[in-house]
Amino acid sequence: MDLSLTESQEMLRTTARSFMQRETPVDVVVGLQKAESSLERDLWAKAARLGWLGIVLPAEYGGSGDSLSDAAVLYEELGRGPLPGPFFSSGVLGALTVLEAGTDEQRRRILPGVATGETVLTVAITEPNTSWGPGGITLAPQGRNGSFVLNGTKLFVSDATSATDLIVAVRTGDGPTDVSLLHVDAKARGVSTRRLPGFLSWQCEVSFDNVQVPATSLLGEAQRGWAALSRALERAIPILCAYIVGGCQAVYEKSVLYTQTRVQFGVPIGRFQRVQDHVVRLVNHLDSARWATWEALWKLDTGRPATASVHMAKAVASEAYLDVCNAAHEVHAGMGVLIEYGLPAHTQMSRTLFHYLGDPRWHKRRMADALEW
Amino acid sequence: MDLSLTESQEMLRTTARSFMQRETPVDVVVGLQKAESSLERDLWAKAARLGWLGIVLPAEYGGSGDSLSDAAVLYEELGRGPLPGPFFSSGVLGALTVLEAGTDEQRRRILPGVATGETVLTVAITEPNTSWGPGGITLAPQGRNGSFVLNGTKLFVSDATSATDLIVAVRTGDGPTDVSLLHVDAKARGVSTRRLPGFLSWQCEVSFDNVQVPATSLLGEAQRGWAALSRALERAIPILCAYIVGGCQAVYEKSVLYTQTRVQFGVPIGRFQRVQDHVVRLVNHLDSARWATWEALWKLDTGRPATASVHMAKAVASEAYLDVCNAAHEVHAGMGVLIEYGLPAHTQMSRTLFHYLGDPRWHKRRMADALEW
Amino acid sequence: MDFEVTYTEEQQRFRREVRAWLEANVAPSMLRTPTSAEDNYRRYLELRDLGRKLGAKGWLYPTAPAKYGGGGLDVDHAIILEEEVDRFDLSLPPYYDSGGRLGSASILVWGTEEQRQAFLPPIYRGEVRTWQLLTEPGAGSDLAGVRMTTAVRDGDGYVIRGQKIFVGSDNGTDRIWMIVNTDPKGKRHENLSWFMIDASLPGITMQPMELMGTGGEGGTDSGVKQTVFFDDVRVPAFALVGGENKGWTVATTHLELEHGGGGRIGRNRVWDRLLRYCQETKRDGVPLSQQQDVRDSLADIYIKTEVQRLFGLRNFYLTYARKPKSYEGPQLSYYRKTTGLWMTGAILEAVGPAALTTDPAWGAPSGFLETQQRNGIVSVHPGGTTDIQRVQMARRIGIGRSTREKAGTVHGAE
Amino acid sequence: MDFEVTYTEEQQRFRREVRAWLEANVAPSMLRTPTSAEDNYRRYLELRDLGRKLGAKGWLYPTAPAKYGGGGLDVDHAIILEEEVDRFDLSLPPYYDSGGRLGSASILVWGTEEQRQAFLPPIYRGEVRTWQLLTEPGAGSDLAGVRMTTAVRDGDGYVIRGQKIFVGSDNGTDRIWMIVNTDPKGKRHENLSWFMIDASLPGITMQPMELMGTGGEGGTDSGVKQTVFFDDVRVPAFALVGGENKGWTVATTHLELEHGGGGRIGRNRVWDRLLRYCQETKRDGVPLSQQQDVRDSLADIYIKTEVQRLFGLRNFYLTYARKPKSYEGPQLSYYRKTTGLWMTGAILEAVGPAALTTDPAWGAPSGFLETQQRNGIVSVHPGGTTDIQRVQMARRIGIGRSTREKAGTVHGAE
Repeated sequence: MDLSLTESQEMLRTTARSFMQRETPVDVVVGLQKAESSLERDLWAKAARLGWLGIVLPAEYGGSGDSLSDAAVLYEELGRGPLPGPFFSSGVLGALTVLEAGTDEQRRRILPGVATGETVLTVAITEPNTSWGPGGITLAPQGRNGSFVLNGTKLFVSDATSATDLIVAVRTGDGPTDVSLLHVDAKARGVSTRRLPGFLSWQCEVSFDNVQVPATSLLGEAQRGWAALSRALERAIPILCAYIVGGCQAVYEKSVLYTQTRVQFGVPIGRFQRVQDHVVRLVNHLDSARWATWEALWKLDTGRPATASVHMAKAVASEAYLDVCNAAHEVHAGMGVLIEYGLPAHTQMSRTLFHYLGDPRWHKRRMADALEW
Repeated sequence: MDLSLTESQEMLRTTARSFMQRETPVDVVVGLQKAESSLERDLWAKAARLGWLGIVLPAEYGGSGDSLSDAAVLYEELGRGPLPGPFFSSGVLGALTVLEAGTDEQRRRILPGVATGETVLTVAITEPNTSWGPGGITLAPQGRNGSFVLNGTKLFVSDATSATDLIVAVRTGDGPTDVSLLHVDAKARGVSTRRLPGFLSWQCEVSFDNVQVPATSLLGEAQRGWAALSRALERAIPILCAYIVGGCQAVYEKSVLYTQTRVQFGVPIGRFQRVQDHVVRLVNHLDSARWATWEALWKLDTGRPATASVHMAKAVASEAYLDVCNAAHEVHAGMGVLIEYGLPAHTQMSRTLFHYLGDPRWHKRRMADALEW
Repeated sequence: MDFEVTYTEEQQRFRREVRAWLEANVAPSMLRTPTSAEDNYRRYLELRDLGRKLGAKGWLYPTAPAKYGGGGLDVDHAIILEEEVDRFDLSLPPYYDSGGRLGSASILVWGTEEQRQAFLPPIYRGEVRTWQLLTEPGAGSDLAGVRMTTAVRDGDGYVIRGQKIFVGSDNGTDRIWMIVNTDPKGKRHENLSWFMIDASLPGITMQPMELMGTGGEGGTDSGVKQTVFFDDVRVPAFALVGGENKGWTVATTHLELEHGGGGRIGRNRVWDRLLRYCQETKRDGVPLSQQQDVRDSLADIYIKTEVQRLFGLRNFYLTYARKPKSYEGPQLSYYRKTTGLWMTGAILEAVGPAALTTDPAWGAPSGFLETQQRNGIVSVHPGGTTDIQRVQMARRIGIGRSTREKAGTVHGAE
Repeated sequence: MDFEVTYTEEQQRFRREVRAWLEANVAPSMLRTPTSAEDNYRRYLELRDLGRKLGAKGWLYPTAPAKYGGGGLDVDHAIILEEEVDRFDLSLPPYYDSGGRLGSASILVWGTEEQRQAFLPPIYRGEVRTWQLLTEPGAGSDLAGVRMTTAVRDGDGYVIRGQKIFVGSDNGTDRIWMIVNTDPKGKRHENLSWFMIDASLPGITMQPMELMGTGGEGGTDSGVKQTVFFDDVRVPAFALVGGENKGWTVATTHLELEHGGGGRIGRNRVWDRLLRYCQETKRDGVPLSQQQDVRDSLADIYIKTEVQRLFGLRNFYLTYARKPKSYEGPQLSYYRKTTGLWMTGAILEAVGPAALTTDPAWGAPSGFLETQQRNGIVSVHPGGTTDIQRVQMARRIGIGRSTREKAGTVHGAE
């Protein structure tokens, strides 16, 4: 048994943390919030040079062949920002989806560009019904001259406004999981993307208006898309959870510091049991998310059955981040709602990720199924 | 608008409270806990003389013809004990069920005895499936020579071990609400009752082994039993809620007194915000239950549609009492679990009444139905 | 008990009169979501105009004494007015007027007769809008710790300097109702004073703060509060209300009202719109309101809003029947704040990410759910955090301190 | 990271040895629910006998130093032992031995060599059972406030008088591990001392307290704790551990362990039985576990027990890898206690009133759910209330006090 990071993971953490401190202090993160695209060119290029964009990819596809746990160490640091940008959408979920679904030719064609950052992927799954199950996928392409024609909408697609390539889950049969994955050029005629406005982070609408997609854009085989996507999700979700854990950790540190330095009634507010209790609630969530996430990662990296653990991790992490931010707002009162202070960026991200890739109820029910109760 | 009690209600409250203080101090309530029957003869006789057993009955059936709100004032005081005994089972739910379901002849035959205390009713509804809906009633009598023959079990029947007469809900048809009510002598051959052991208060098993019930024992008409029972429940439940409110109030007062007098770390423990917060949680539950209950009573007494309010009151009160006791245990720590201190009697009652006549989930769903969402 | 006001025929006539007047004077466009900063300002001016018309009829502050320009109406008529205004999704006043509501109540209790005559009529008639200025960078929950903003006696007036934050909303104010320190070396609770001053005095400048939301009163979700700077602002001595260094006493009235002591009748607007949204929005062909998970969430949300309504009704009754109160004011405030925060999660779970977007196609109408998601968090703090409400509750319950604390006086001279 | 112990072939052999031994030595009847007080006592004697047999093999306190009679086993072997014992629904020791567990750990850190040699072997070998005596009528959460029970130096020993409550379980004890006041006029935290004494000394009497439940450690749900009276009990000076008036220092070790600092591996027994019960119990023909509402409750319960397991595992790792700890001990304790209390409601809602009865026909097997309903409440208090756990967490996080508090030492001489 060993619950500490490896030496190389500690190094990665140190590198990532100092990069973040240098390149993305709070004012940078806050400044990015209003941009239509979450991708900041300069940051993206630097991240590519550090090998972060191909961290989950094997060396043969231009990646660094690191374990999921290694990637999680990085994403925990990114989550501290919370650093926006399609890091996860492209470098993790997109990359793993192509890896799981694509033919070897497709992998070799698409993935090296993902690692270099030239290609920016996002995976478009949900539709206006907002369901994360295969039943929620109703966008059905019509066949025409051996190619597909897409008409319809994908909703709450992460980072679509910065993507160069979309992986679109489409319905190609009547069976419950008759889903295929299409690789669509984001600049193809008829594709439009826009960031949805409001209290959420780069969740986008993607519209398809008579979009012609060549037959060769079918990733792997038809009808096998859902199985491939499920495998990719199972590996990607714990990395998203690590991002959330990083967010919780940053909010925790902010909150502890505030209780130690903010003076009211003549003493630091941390002296008040009520304020302490907000922090206690916060740290309990943080640690719940952390250890559920790391156990899932460990199971995946060691080839153990991990499905139930992954579902549990996402349920726990989603609930944790939401309430961690609530607790932090109670600690900070008015100060916490100042945009420039940086807490609202986490709050907004926590709401976004509550639902993204499945909300707690969804994952709890899938967990129960996986445990075969 | 007037949210205060009437003068006569204030008088009833004073009478009831001083009766309780004199006749049923904590050691008496605690002493009664282990008895197989919840009925204490001497108390019962005194309550009958005070007119408490017929408080919801019209004068023509030997009652005092008081409003439901009046009865609620009384039951709030009884709940402070919490005073055990079939007061509610017989004097409220039993009485109202006979009133709603019975023919006038049956009412005249049964109800005066209820008011004098000679007859002790209980209504047997739930079965091993523990459902409070009509679908849960599966005990089906066989007809033989114009009478009914009962074989089976009713479960979690309140105060059955002290009842002289049982009102038994039985299935007499295949329609969802094809339920009839039988008036069964608790001493009839083949009827046996026993108090279920454990962390609950006088919830009993009632077994029927070839019990012969004459046809005249059918209350009112066949198949109309569920409708009558529903009307009785709608009027009885808020009085049970008032009993719960009284329990919450007593636990609140105990807790406030304890925080004021218990000294730890050199100060009364009420100085600690964490302890205060248990009390705050407690009083919020108490007041939620109180006002939800009283609004439902007001609607019933003034002839307004009250179904949704009644369901809400029971849901709120059930949750309140449970968590009020939890909060009180946190305030009292070790002292609170001493049987002789009296808090455990409330805790046990709160668990019992959580489910009795429908748990919060059940009532919330019926409330939503009643509101026609 | 009686949970409803029983209206006389005369009162029902009054209701019809009010309704007809509102129908004639409230343009639906007043309730629009502004499309730009200019439009926001235009809308504000329309609402101020409506306020003046209401004020002229005594309906802006209906229960305020008629002799100072208020409506002088009894509580039953006031309820009718509130109910009718509520039908239009408006409150009284129909714009952010925190200093008007709370300042006027305080002046009624603690002001001199001259001050009442001078300060109250413009407020009650809707001629002026007033913001309250309490919080400072170093004094939030600890209002008694106000120290940064001071007023120093100078001849026939005072000179104010310092800084207040989290003030007002947008589009400026006419008057300022503020608490300052008048004795920096004085004892806690014996060194504060209240002033009612003109917002246009030289030396006052404002700078907007960008916030996650405002959590403000009815309708003003501008997302903006102000930082207000005072650079040697001269004010007349007459502006001092309640006496020098007597500010904490005045604050007890102010805070009791702000903490929910006054009670409230009327429905929860978010609830009504949420239910309608869930009934009208179908997913996979089924209305949200017919899906069991959503239904269960709705039931929980409904119950909390009902309990909040009942607490508000109780406080309203206790206030106007002049019954003694103890913890009920801060209890309502605590319940409202914690329920609002809890509802953010419950709604997000029930409705999904559509609750987060203001998008006309995919969000809820006028983005009202998105507003709730923000304001449910932000509202936890203004007017005393949930922690402070619990401090108050505990003191009034009689635990935590050797003596039980009383609720502040909310009834003034009439 | 690695969340599992990787066992060597030698260790797997050890596991087989342990399992075979337990199968030969643990009679199923030891796990019976006693049918009477006599039967309860007989069962206790059987468990004590099992304890002695385990002790003789060094398996009762497996990681305790061999030179004092412990097992001297490394942590991997200890885990194997715990896991195997757990398979039999037993713990180590298989009876209530709080003073043995916590007293021996404290003596290992703070006792003299002579005291270790004298006190530890009988504990580790299972020859004696020891109860801890901490709480007094006036000192519960405030352990440093112990004042009623005093020890006064008298010649070559001490004379103890006073009273302790909430002690032990049923069937008596051999030894007593207790904290007393040795300087009634001394400063707080500088006036306490610990004693390890014989329970049979003249002047010690016990009287059972009737409780709602005991919330005790594995298996002893007797519903009884004792009040223990000390009437001028003479004890030798040798019984004083850690030095006169140094008791608070010793307590930091004791409390760190009691507050969860040691960690724990192993599954949650209530969970396993609850799931099995829900799978095997049908209502209206459908297993409870197949009903969506119950399934949702089960998922919530499962997740909390999993998080608790992970916290326990983490603390276990930190302890045995000798990594620094801060708030993790009291966090585990707080989480376990609040989860247990929360579970009472979740189970009651999921299972209904069947959770409340011990009835063989209508309740859960052996009334284990009824026991949880009681003990989930009662367990919130012993070993520090949830409030006290939060005090500890806050101090160790470094808020609330000017200096961050450290976790107590839990490693002794080896």
